[in-house]
Amino acid sequence: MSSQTLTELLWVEKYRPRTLPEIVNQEDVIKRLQQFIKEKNIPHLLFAGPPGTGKTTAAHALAHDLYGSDYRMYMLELNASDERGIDVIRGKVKEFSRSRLPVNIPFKIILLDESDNMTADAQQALRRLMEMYVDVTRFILIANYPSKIIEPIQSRCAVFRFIPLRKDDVIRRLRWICMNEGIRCDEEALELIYEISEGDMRKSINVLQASASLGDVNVSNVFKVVGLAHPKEVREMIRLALEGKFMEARDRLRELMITYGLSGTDIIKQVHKEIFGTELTIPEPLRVEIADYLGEIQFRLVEGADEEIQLSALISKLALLGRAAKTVKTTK
Amino acid sequence: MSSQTLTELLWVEKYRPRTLPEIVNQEDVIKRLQQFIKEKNIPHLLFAGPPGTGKTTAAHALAHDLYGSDYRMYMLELNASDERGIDVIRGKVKEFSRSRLPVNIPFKIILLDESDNMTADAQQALRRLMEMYVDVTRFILIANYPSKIIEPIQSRCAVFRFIPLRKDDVIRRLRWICMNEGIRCDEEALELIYEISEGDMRKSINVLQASASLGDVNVSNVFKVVGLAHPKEVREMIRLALEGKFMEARDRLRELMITYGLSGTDIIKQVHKEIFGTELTIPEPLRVEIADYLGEIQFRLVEGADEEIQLSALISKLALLGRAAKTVKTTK
Amino acid sequence: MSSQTLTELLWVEKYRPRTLPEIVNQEDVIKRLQQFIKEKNIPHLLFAGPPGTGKTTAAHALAHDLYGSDYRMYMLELNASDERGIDVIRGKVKEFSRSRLPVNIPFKIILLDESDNMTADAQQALRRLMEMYVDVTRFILIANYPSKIIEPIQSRCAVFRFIPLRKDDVIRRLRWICMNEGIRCDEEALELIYEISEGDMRKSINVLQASASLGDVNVSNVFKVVGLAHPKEVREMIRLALEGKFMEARDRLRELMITYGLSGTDIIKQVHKEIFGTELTIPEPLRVEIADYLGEIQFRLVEGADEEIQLSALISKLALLGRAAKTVKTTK
Amino acid sequence: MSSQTLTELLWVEKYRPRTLPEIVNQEDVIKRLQQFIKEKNIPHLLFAGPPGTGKTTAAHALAHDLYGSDYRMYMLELNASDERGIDVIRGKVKEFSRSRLPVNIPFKIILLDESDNMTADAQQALRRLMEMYVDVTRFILIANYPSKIIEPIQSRCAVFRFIPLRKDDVIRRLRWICMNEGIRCDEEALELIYEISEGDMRKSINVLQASASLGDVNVSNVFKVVGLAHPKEVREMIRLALEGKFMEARDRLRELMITYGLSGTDIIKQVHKEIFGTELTIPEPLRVEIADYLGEIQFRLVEGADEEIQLSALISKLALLGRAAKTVKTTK
Amino acid sequence: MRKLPWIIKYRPKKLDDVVNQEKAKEKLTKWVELWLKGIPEEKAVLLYGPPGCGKTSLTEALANEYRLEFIEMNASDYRRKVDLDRIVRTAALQRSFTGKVKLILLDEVDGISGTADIGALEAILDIINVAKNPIVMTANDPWDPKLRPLRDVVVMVEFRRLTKTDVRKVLNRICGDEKLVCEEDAVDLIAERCEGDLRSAINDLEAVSEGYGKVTLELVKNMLRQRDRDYPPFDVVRKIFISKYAWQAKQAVQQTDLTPDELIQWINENLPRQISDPEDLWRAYDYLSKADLYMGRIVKTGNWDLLPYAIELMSAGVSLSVINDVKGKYRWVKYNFPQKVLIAAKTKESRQLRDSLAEVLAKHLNISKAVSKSDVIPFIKVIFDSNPEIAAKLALGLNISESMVRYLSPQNSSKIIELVNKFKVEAGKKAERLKREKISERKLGVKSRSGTLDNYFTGNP
Repeated sequence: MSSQTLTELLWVEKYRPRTLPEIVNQEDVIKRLQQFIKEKNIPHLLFAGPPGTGKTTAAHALAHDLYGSDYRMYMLELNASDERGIDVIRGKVKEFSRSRLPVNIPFKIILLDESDNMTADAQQALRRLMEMYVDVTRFILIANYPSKIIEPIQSRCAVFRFIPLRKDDVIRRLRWICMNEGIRCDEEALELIYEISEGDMRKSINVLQASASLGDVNVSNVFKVVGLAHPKEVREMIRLALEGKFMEARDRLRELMITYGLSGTDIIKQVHKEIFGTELTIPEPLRVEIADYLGEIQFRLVEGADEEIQLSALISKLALLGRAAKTVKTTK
Repeated sequence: MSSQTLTELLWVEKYRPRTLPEIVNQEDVIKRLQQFIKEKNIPHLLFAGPPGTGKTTAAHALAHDLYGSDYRMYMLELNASDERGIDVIRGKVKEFSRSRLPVNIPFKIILLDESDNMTADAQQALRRLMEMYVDVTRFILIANYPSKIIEPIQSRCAVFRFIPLRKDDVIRRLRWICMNEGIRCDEEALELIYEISEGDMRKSINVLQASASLGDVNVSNVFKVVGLAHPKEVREMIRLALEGKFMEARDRLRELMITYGLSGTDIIKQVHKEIFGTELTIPEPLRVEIADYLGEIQFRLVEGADEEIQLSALISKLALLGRAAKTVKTTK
Repeated sequence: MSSQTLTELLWVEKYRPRTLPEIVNQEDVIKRLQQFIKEKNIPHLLFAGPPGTGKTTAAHALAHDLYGSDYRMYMLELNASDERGIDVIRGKVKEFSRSRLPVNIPFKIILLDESDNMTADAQQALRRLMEMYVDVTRFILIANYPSKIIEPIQSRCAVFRFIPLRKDDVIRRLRWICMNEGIRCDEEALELIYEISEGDMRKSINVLQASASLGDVNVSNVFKVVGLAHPKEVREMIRLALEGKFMEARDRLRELMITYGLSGTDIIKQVHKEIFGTELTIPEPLRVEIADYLGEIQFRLVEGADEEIQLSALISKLALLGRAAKTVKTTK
Repeated sequence: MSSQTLTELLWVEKYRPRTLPEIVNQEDVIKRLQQFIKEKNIPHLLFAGPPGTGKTTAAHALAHDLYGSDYRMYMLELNASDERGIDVIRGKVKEFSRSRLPVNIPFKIILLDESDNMTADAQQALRRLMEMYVDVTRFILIANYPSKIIEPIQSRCAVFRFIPLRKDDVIRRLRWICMNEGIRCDEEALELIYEISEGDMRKSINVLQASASLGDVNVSNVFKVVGLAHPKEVREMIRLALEGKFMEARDRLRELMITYGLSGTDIIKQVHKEIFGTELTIPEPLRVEIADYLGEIQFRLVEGADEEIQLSALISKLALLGRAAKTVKTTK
Repeated sequence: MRKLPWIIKYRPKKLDDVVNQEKAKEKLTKWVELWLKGIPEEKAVLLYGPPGCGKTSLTEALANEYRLEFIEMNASDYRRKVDLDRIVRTAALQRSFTGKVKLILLDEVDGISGTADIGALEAILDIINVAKNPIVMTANDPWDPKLRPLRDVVVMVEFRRLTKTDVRKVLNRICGDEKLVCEEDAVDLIAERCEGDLRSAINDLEAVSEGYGKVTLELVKNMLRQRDRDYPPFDVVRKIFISKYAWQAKQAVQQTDLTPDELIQWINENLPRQISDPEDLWRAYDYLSKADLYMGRIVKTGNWDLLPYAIELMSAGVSLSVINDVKGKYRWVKYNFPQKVLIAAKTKESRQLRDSLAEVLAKHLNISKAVSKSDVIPFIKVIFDSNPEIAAKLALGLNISESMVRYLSPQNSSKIIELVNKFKVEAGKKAERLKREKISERKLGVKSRSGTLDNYFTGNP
């Protein structure tokens, strides 16, 4: 099928672990899950942890190891992009539960991705479903923030916590993929990818593939792909602003927005990063004040304020703060 | 039936009081309700009070004591997870009112959970239903905030107020359940559970069961279950921030978010708790300023602002405030 | 019929004036209306004024005095709970206004309650009807906010303004009802009821009845019924906060929420009331500043922010403002 | 040619590329798009890049090259900033998808301009539409800031980045238009136009045409156009405000809003421009302070109800700052 | 004996009974007389003006006087496409058996409901196109955007707000007919307060006389107070400004019927007149700005619980902001009616034109209306102001209406319109010539547009 081949084109799919033992960096979790497979029985499960730590992969691998490669026949997957009004879930779940079970398979699996995005009401209804159909189905809930799952559901599930991947593990994996695909890659670029994706393996691989599609995997391509400005330019803008060269800083800002197509929040995030980076020598108290103001500006943007005006306000604040800091310095 | 046995697996169900006399800590209410049972007649009732104080339980127990153990045949339960458009309610009420009643009992009961979540319009329509069917049915409305129930309904109901459970009562109950289940439990852990659930018995028991599923009921397991960071670590972060060690504080923050899978609001709640706890010695005026700012940041998060930037802003504010406070101290 | 007797159980119904002379406190209006009855002619009428000032009652009494006790036969009543969209106006209302007149009756009456809630579309449809069939029907429109009635309709009506009832009148009425029902009542409680219902007679009687259902009509029962904390306690909390006793104020706050079952919004409303009251001596500019912040907090709650954190923020803001005000005082 | 014809179009329309090969400066994009045309098939597309870089034009040209000159029959154009509300979009999309397809055309195109202006919720709904109708329609989304497009949509689209036009390209185009129209133009004037319009081709051509209507395209005419198109009242308003003449400044403000129909944000942007322009001699620190405050006021504009009130507040601030600055000057 | 309310009893039966709409009367009678001779080009008229100035009455009187068959459809009727087709279309297409002209009144077309009357406007346009009988429409607000297509095909007839004298004349006549004792001052006051709405004046007169049997100044004052505001806005604003305590300002607000939206405009207008110290003014404006913030939040969240805060900030907040120049608070200054409201009303039409123009441009240029307004219209204005010839060509090329031309360049408009007409004639000739030469008209690229152009450039402004 064409969709099959399509997913094959995506490296996240192509290099997704198929069985539990292939999953890296979640030894504790895997050990406990393999126990279930031995017993051919699972309770309801709740997989919690940051994005890209292998939660969905683990769910699939678990099903695979339980039912073999045709496991999708016995698993209903609902993710956030599907209609998940509780009526829909009820309908689908009911229908799915009715279908015949093959011999030897004591239950089917319903996989609910991003379940922490469901409303409290929907979760209440879900909890009822979990009770009603427990004799023929098991739920695997996947969530980034378990605290957003209502308690009655938590107490019905065995909870598994997935931890962020270690830098080494991610980079080793990326390097291995590059080798496999015959792609040249800079070590620096891989580190950058790791940093940008903050331990999220899926994101890392996606960035890797997109960068590779531009040719080699190098720092400049990575920046292009993720839609980030080159940190150097951001730093230059900050430096100019702090030195009180407002107009020049503003020109840089415009360039960043236009050349890189960055939104206001993108820029604020990058400024935020640089403020706390080691490249800019900003006195600590100043840093703190900037961070405070960044929060304010970012909030305004969220509320729909105009990007250009707000970022100009940010720069002028930087100029004000920069001046104040200098005044202090010279007076002391 | 298997679903029956499943509910048995839930301790909240298993240890739920079945009759009025078994309910703890609501003596006044129970006494008045038993009066109704003696008279074999009830008016419309409104049970108001915080979650987990036994309102729904009391409604079931009341019905049980009126109709015997088959009471569910004469009671229609509608809760927030059911469709509660007023048309649905009207339809169901009509249908339900038709069925036969046991001798001696001239009415059936309709139990409306979380009725304070109904819109004012729906409540207006409900009030009409309460009038129309009063000869064959009685409504029991359950609400956390009675002020959200429109007046015309309130004046048609006898109002009962449920008060939060006392610490002693909750802990005694938890200890008793542990004993019954053969679970080891720390006294400290039980107190923690009480504190976390703020007098909500249902929440307490759920947390207890979830903690028990990780082995013993101890402090560390309780924290794990409720998705909270260990207070010590939160305090450490606050302390670092207040001392102006912004960068270190920020690293701790990241750790908390990643290791415990805490959302921004989770963290703010915990910071909030610690700020007013006895463990941190923070000058009173400083506390106040922090609380003010926490409100601001939490609101921004609700509106969808970026968690990392906002929490950075929080920490930087702590640093700013800490510095200001110190300056004051030293100058004095 | 039993439902009839039930409405009799509602004191608002039981003690509703049946004829114009029984209506209290609207002498001007009543005098003019009686003139119409004498002439057996009325123009279209618009009764405007706050809730519970007797508008609907007057409309019924007018019809009663015109047609006798069977007046409902000649009157079409549509209130907020009925469908009153443009379709109904073009259908039901039009049909009724067209229909033939019974002998001896010079016109029929169409009573539109809460007509300020009708859509502009529906009002538009109404406007020409009022002219076309004026020889056989008259409209009585009832509105809390006459400004929401479109101008062309207003200009077709004689407008009558109902004024809020005087304290004396309300209390006398309540006392009389209590006597009639054999209920004990405190004078203080009756005054409180008047104050809470702001001259709204219907609300006053409803609160009276609900309080009576808890036993006697005393201050504490009244507060319980309306879901308000005792103002003294609210003031105490405010005072503590303004004096900088943050922790104590916070304890009070919690108590209020738990004891009275108040939601965050309830509390804010009460604080708001007290801030502008005469009991607290607060410098005038401070009152406004506090109101501004109260609005902010309430808005945050509306948007779904966390109650505990936001109320803490409120108290801390009070403490901050109180401190600032004091500093000013002492320095001057 | 043009002098003989009796009708004239705006040059932006007249010289808009109709087919892909006519588009300048986006060689990479065009090459890839032409590939699609060869295959007579396209995936969903996302065109990202700064304003005036030819995104919308490319979409039209693509459709043109796919369907011929009647392409508008097979393309539905929606502008997210005009047609807010996902329901409108859904309705139109549904209806459009239903209409018959000519032979040989396997799908229609829906063009969604300014799609980064849609809320996250609306985007979620959009994503569903993209899935539901993928067999009969393709979406082309156009956005200035791709990062404001939610990831699930991005991952369903082939992303095309449009790069800002090079100065050379813009000027060559302008020169070519002038030649075509038989207009004399200074090189210097063209450079000025480029600078004023900040690389936005559309704006450049508009300025060009307006300048040409004054006679030749020379520096003086370009300045004249810019002066005429941007009301002087903004500068005048600022000057008056800084001089403390509030009422007069407000009259100017009203003229801007009502006569020129400028939105509050437009005005703030222009104020911003003027503050940092050369015409007003404002001390640097004051400039920066004003810019900071502009951010605040613009945020309030977004949240508030009445733009005039917010801008009046701005004027009063300017008056205050103006006085302070003067005071400082005189004291020194 | 059944009594009729006076507004019905004294409804005009003849054209002469209608007060003071001479211009409209003249226009309409001329138009109806055209119909008696044949089918004129202008098939429909739209009568517009404030309520109670006689639009419907005049139409009825017109039918009476010329003995036309009269068919009315108003907002109380279903006005979906099917209804209009069933009733109005049939009526519009046929003369009566006796060959009488039928006068069709579509009352209150601005009340056509977007949802319940779906397809109504399209149907009306369609009917006008084929009508063989005169169609009269009425509206209070003819500038409602949804009526735009209608405006383009009808003759617009304005009804003026009645003057105090007009109203007084009618009231005096009624007093005479009813043999009522009416004090001159009393009638005066009623006429004054009705703001040109004759119907409400008659109603008031009737209400007083029914209630008391006579009409005296005192009775009228007494009764009119019921309808009117307790305090005129000026007094309320003054009371707010001079408040020393928060409760005083709050109390002042309670004494007005102004809606919060109106009140904030009154305060905004007069605040800088009363407060002159820059710091005081800034403080006051900061509160006013915050009050407006709450107003915005109320609209956005639909949560009216926030209203008290908005009101306190705009009243108490403003008055307590005066610290530096406390005396200035009590200085007597003359207050103004909120200019913003006045100006906005005056410029409503031009703003609507701007919107329509933006829409036209958006279609042509594939951009949003917002971008049209900010990036295109200013430059077109420059062209229209400086070069009438190019402007005329653009007007044709973009196919914009005469009123849009007037909007784009008030000073050049007549010249541009003249040129447009000249070009059109030339284009017509050219088309004729080309037609004669049997060359496809499409090549000229004008014809397909000229159809709508005629619509735009004929008809009344």
